[in-house]
Amino acid sequence: MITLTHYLVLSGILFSIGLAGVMRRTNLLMLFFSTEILLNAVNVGFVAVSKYYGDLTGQMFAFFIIAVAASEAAVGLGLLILWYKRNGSVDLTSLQMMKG
Amino acid sequence: MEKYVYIALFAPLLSSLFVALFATRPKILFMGILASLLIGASMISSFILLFYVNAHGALHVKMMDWISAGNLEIPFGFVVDQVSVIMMVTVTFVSTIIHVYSIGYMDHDKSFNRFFSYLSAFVFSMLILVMSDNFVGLFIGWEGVGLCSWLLIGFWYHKPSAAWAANEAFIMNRIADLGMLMGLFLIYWQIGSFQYDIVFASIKFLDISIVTTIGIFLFIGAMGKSAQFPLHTWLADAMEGPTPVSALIHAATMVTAGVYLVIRCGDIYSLIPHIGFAIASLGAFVAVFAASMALVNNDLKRIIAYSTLSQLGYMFVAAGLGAYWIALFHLMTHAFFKSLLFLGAGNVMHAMHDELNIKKMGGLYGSMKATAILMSVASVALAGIYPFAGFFSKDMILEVAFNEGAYFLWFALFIGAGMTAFYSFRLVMLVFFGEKEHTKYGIHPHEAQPFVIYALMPLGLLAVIAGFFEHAFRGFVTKLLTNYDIQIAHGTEVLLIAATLGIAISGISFAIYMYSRGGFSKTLENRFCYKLLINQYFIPKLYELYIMKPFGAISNFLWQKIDVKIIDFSVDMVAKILYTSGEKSRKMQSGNLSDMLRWMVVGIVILLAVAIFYRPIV
Amino acid sequence: MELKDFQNRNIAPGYIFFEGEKKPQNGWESFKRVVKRSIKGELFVGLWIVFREMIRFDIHTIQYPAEKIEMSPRYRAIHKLLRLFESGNERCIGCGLCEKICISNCIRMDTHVDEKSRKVVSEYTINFGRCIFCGYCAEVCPELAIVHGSDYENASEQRAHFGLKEDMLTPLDEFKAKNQKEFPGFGALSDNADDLVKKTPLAY
Amino acid sequence: MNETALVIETIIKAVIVLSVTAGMGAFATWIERKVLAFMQRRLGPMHVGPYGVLQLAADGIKLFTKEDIIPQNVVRPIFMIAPVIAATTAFVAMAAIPFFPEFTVFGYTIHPIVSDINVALLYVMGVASVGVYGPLLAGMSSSNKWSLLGAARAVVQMLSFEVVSGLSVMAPIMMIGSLSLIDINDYQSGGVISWLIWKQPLAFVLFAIAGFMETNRSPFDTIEFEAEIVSGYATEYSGMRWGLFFVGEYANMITISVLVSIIFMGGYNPIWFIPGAIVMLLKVSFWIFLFLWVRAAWPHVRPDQLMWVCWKVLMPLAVINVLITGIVLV
Amino acid sequence: MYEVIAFYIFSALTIGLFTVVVMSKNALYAMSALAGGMIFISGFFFILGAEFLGVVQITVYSGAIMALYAFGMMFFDTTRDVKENIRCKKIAYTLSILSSILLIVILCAPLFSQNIEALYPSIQNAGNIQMIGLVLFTKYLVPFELAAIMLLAAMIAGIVLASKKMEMNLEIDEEFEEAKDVK
Repeated sequence: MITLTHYLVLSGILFSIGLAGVMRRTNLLMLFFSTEILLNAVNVGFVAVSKYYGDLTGQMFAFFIIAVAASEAAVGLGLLILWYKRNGSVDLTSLQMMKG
Repeated sequence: MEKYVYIALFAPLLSSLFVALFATRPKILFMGILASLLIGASMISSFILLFYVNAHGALHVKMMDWISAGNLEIPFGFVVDQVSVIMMVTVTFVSTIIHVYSIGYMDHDKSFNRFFSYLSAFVFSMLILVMSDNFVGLFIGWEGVGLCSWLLIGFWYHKPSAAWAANEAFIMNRIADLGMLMGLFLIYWQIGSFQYDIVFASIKFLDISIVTTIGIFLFIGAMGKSAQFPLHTWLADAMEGPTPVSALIHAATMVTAGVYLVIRCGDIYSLIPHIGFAIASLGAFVAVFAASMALVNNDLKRIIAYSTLSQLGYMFVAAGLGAYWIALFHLMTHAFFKSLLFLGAGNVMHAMHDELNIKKMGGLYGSMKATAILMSVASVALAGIYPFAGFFSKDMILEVAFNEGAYFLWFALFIGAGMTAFYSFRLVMLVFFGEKEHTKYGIHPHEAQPFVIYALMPLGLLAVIAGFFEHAFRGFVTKLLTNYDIQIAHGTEVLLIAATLGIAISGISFAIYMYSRGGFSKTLENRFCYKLLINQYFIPKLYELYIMKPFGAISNFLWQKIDVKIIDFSVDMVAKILYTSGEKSRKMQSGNLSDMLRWMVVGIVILLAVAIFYRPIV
Repeated sequence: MELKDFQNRNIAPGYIFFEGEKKPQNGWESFKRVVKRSIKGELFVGLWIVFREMIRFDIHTIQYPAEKIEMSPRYRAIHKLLRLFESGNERCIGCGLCEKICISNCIRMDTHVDEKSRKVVSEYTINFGRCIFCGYCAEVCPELAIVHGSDYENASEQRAHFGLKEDMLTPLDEFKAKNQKEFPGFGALSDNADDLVKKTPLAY
Repeated sequence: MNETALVIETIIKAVIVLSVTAGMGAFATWIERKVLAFMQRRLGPMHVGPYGVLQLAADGIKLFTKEDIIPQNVVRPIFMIAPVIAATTAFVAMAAIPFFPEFTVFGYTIHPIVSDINVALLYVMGVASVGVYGPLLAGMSSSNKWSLLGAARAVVQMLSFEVVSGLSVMAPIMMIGSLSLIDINDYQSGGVISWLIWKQPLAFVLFAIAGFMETNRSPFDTIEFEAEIVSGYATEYSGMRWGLFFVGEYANMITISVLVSIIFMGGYNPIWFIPGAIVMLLKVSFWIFLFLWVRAAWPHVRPDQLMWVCWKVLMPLAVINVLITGIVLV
Repeated sequence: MYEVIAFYIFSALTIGLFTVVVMSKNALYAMSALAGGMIFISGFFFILGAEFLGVVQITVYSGAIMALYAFGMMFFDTTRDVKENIRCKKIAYTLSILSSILLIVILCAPLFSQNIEALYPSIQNAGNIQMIGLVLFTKYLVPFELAAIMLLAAMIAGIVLASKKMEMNLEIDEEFEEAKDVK
């Protein structure tokens, strides 16, 4: 029988994969991909909790996370396009203005 | 009637703030006139209040709630009762005259406007002090006058001596204020309120030792403000300020705040007569002690300052022995003739081009008759010759001392009265009569402007006639203060008065006699007692030697060893550690998002580890 | 001639100009245009037309390998070399005009003088990879020797097919069977050519 | 055991649906060629089999036996999988569509729907939106500019028209109150009068247009328009992989036809004496015919015109329709 | 049983696909793997009875967001290999593995007490959509509206950002860059 723990562990593993991607990738588009993985991992956890506690709040949260992800994609891509037009690259190494 | 209270209180503030706007500008005569007019308005209001209080009794005004925190509730309230209205009248009256006088005196000063701003601010603070219906307001006024005093003593701040004197006065007052604050805290701790009426109503139910402690602490505050014995040195040094300041602050008003405090807290001190007696003893000591220093001093203003000290001693004797109305009466009369004396001295100084040494004066009567007459009148009043004002008040204090059976105190005051008469006339003789020493220094004295003289006239008049208001005053004031009756047999009383008058007159005659003949011989100056007196009993030296120097040494040690080597070092160490760690960890801020994300994940890992391994101790 | 007339000099006098509808200037106008067109049902007219054609079932398809279209006589397909009706000899006299006029330069001929001292074509090829079937060769030929045929199915495995003299020349057996027809197409004699010929006496 | 039975039943249904629609899709290619030919006064395929019916078999044989060319610079796995995605999404969408009324065989009631989920309509549209990945991945993996352009157009087109289709279908959903296609069908069981097409004509038109759009059929076949971008995303494809795209397109057509029939045209409810299954078949046939008909009749639209119409005409209309429906309902 | 099978299959697939997303050098692989992963995640939602969310996941994530990213990839010319100079991979992997282990330890620990009560208990005899509708338009109405406004704002922002001076190349002047470097 699949229990909540199964789903949460899956969610944790997916989250770690996302973290690895976030740390490893230097292309900003790939970073966005990794971020989506993170969000999805969390969504799985939320929905599982929602199901196993018979409470819709988790689903609601997942719902809003999807909305946030959509906004993030729209704005983020717009910014990336601006940056690409300006710099001809979407690599992180071109984004080091905040160097301390 | 409330509006007169507000006019009396806020006209000086308005004057101060308005004039302060032009403080850095060159002299504007209008500012002086305006300030005088506003203070005059305040004085008129005070007089109206005086008549109102006389007719209807005390007036309580609550302007607004000021502090309301927890149990602490302090309103911005004012009380105009018999005591405070007397103080108000005295303060505003003297202030008005001094404002007018200052227009003439500060004529050539480049900081003319600033002076009036300070002076008005002082009046405002003083009024707050006397009008407040609670100890906190009193303390604010207390500190306000301290601040204004500091500003005014150091008015010519470019002079190092003035700056030094200002700081000295300020610091001494702070020491005393600590005592005052302790007293206030004790009151609040024990009673839970700062309102006078509540405090005085419930003070009776306190343990007598607590009341004693409160009394001592409050008196320490009064000692500082009124320059009583151990803390007296600042007053003489405060003469560095402009003469109107000396007249107003250091003779007529601020220094009497201590006396006012003791009078105000009469309900407290009447519970602890032994403390009152100690106060009286200290007052008597100071009366003689200061008078003795005045005997030999050659500085015009310092003589008067010591005289002030001495007279404050008298007031404390009266207040300490419970004769509050007498103390207040002496306070008032003293304000008149002492400010007159100071202002006359100011005229002399002007005439002598700021020369203060009385040995270098003499024979000024010829060139400044009006001043000479006024100062002579004031001196006579100070010496306590009938029918001048000083006679009535001072003589009564002597009688009080006698009445209380404190013959020793009486004797000391008696001696003091003789000394007072002597040094007053020594001053008058040396300045106005005798050889014209000043011609040696090429000074051509001239009389002050007429309006200055006219401004002094009321003071002179009051110095003469104020004593005749004794009964009216007594009737007025004792509605609030405990009455004090002198129960000495009439014969004894006459005898005492005769003795006092006698010693005063003999002091005067001795002075006139000696100085009309050219003074004492120089050999006297090598005597030990002369040296002791001219050096003010070496007290400043002692202070310097036993307090300032060790304190300086300790401070130096703390600065050099502890502050620099330990505190500064540790602070610097923190900075250095932060700086080097910042320098090292600057690499973390590579601007690379990848690195930042890695650090973020490191944080996540740490937090997760904490979540696993940390067990809160329940 | 005014300037306007000059500018429209290629336009006949009765020409009707069609301005078209005004272009929409902003979004709202284009929106209105879309709505208007939709309501007008222009689109449904198109639908109706194709549907009408479908139900009318008027099929115009020729099922080609089975059915073939009759080529018009003037159809210009693979060339033919004709023979003289009288003798059966080749009509070509080897003048070389066709070779000269060919604009795609695809005709090659070789001639020699035979024992009868007559010029005879020994080789004649047309490169059909290059020929554009313009018909100049047929037009220029003075003897009507080279003409266009109607043979359009010229798919082959070899490039050289159809282009040799042997392929184009009417075979003798065909000729004998009287299958050679006079070419009615481009450059051919008109039907009433005989009438147009001015008779001149040949006796001299 | 019940669960297992359900799984087995579902698998059988899925296989049937897959094979039937695939067959129908193939048949539809023949129909299309015939219909287009007739409309253009042609005969269409005639030679293979009677009236060329076996042409589709011939095509199938050709496609299966043709060489599967994979160009050198393509991203191989993606290139290979893209047609599969295109076809799969087309078929997967059918999982939630009821084709016929339920019927009884050997006392066993059969629902001719693979899986009756209560979000059927949303599901279908979601899967249809995933359908963009076929062209998208094909185009992006092909390393060909025409393909890339085709992919870009596919993305733009699909994303835009999903909005229109979603908004237009919103109004009927609001009226019915359910996303299940069976409920939608049952809502219109009262004869022709109860068809939603009469209540929601605007939504019907918009949804039909969006349907044309999502199937990439003419006049909205911008993503594989020969005159502009050769063959769009499918330029580099040959053989059965290309055939899969083709099958997917026809399966999509069928899906959309069924959807429109169910949502707006009364579904499989019987009319008069005609049983529901026949009615449904007729409707679907009509819709597929309409697809062909329109292709024969109407000209092609430029991509920018397409976007313009989508965002500035259709979407506002859809929103207004939803608003009006909401106001009327409330 | 089928739930178990489905769960494990989907888990394996999502983990595998997401790993491909993270590891692959080829952007196209990453993109398609991510899209696939999203769809399988929606599979989890279907298993968990959240059909609406599953469909939303497919429609929004796979249909819209990933398509947007694909568009971005076309724009950035990264349909092929991504050129990345990846530094210190080991740190990244160590950290992520560590965090995953910690997460799993936390999640497997018996932290979930039984006395958690549902705030919005599922209503009997109501489908997932009805329930979501009820909750969404009562308790979560304000967040819902806010999300709508956020989406609108994001849409406008995206359009404005991406379409601004589309015809212009925004690359910074070389001279300006040099001047900045000198500074």
